[in-house]
Amino acid sequence: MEMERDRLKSILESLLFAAEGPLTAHRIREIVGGVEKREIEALLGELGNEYEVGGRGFRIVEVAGGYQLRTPKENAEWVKNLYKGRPARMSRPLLETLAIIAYKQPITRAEIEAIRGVDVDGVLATLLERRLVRIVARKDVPGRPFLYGTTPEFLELFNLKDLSQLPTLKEMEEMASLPSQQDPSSEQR
Amino acid sequence: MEMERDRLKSILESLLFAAEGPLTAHRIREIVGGVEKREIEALLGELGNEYEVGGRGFRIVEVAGGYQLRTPKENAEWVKNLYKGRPARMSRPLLETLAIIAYKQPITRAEIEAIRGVDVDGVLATLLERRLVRIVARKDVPGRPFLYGTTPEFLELFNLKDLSQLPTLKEMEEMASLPSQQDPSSEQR
Amino acid sequence: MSTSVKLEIFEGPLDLLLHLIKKNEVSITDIPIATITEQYLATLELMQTMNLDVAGEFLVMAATLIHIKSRMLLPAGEDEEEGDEGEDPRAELVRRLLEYQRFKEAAEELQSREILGRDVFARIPDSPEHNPTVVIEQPSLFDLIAALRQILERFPEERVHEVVLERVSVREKMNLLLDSLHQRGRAIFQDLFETATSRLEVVMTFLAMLELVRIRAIRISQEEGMGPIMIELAAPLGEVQDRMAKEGVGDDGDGA
Repeated sequence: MEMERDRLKSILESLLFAAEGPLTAHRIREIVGGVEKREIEALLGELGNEYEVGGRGFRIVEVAGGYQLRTPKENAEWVKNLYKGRPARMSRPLLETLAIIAYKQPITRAEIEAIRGVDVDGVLATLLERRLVRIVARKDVPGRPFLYGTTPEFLELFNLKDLSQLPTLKEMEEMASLPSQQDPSSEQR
Repeated sequence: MEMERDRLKSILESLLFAAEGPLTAHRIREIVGGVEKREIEALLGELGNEYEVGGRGFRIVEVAGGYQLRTPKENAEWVKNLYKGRPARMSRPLLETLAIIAYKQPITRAEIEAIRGVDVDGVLATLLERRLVRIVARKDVPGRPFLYGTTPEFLELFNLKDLSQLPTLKEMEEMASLPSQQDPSSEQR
Repeated sequence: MSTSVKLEIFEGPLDLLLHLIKKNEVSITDIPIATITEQYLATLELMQTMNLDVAGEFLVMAATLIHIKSRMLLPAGEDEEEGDEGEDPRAELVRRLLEYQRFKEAAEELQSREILGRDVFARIPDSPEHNPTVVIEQPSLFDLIAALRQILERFPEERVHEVVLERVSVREKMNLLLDSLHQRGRAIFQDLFETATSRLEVVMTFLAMLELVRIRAIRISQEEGMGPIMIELAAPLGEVQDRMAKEGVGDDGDGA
């Protein structure tokens, strides 16, 4: 199938844009079909040139044996700012620890570790730093370890009015026992 | 600092390209500094127009309260091939449930089920897992059931700027003309 | 449960009714109830002969249709129900059908939009501080629940070689919990874990509790405000034990 050059360029742009990593000319050829590798390389060269001459916000770079869209160096200063002050991100260990503290507060670090089966030093520090948990008291046992509990910021993050709004065990069971494969109608078709 | 329009456009392109989700004009303004929101919106409009007229491989869409680069629909056929093996299928139960939640939020599971006439356990779990709906609160009735609402991801998925962009529901105009004739004999064939 | 099995094309009784109404080219607001009921029942029968499990909601609707039909046959005025003399017996059904239809149409509208990942694609950027662990932006309550589930999922590793022991123990725990609740009346969730001496035991107690909730032997509730999670028997102990025996849970299988 013969395709117009401009049409092909548009498709190449879309592919480079949406790809998760560098795309080889070979892979592009597989996708568009019926176009010579040499032609693809020529078009990518043209595109890259247009970006550069036009002072656009992307460049085509050859990397790891493939082609990739990237932002030009002269815009780096601004692009960097994108990653500043992003909303709080939560890793799984963080969430799990938070869940344990939320449901079992007040709780000591040793008790959290007994449940999680791994040490939670770093995670706990992060949670404290983000003000999602706090030290609420000391436990009256030898060593008098700290007891941890959640903060108002925790409620805010999860959009809870108060702790009583946490799902009850029953609701938890209802929701957690709903793997999507149990519903034959939801995924197929 | 006064910046050249073309330079600014290049930076806008880079920002949209590198962003992890839709960018609000407000956020862009924070990043570039010293530029009016109105100006940013105008430039984004120009850029979007250039892409469209030039038949480029991206479009600027207004979605979930911000701006985002996306590939145009006419290139979908090719771009799809980049992601072999993970189609984002939306089944009818999923879509119906989502529609009900979108229009009637906040809404409880029982209320959704009353409308659909079938239980929505599995479907709701899938929607929660896909982060298309979320628990927004509890309803102040006995049992304090969860109230569900849509997420920004929902808006992104369906290319909606905000909830007000949902197509208006067909009015229940027929309700006005409910059958009132008490002539059961019209029933007998 | 098999109630989620649906006749492929019909999402539920309302969907089936809309289909029949369309097929017969009649108006939703003036359903020829006899005809539609007949066809509805015929469809259910077909489903059954095809060995499809007819979900409960289909049967409930069948009963509703038959009820409406019988009311339509009554001469006007003899219908005593609810005292709503002037109301068409079909009115409530019509209201439900219209409402369902609206959302069916809305779903189709959604379906026809430019869907991300189907019609249009955005970039999946590799952020500078690329993090290999699963990262969730703006976690929701559901994430919290999922996290807790993951904790529970990790525990079973211990039971690989202790399957029998564990089963016995959970049963044992269920009975212990019931006894304890019988004595105390109500208990605070955390207190029920007080006597646990190992991680395994905590999990067992937790599993036992979930199982008891599942068979509706116990009830879990929360007070207003910052109140603790409270646990209590859902019925008198004897009744609960009968139910457990019937369900085949809680006993050791040898009648002991």
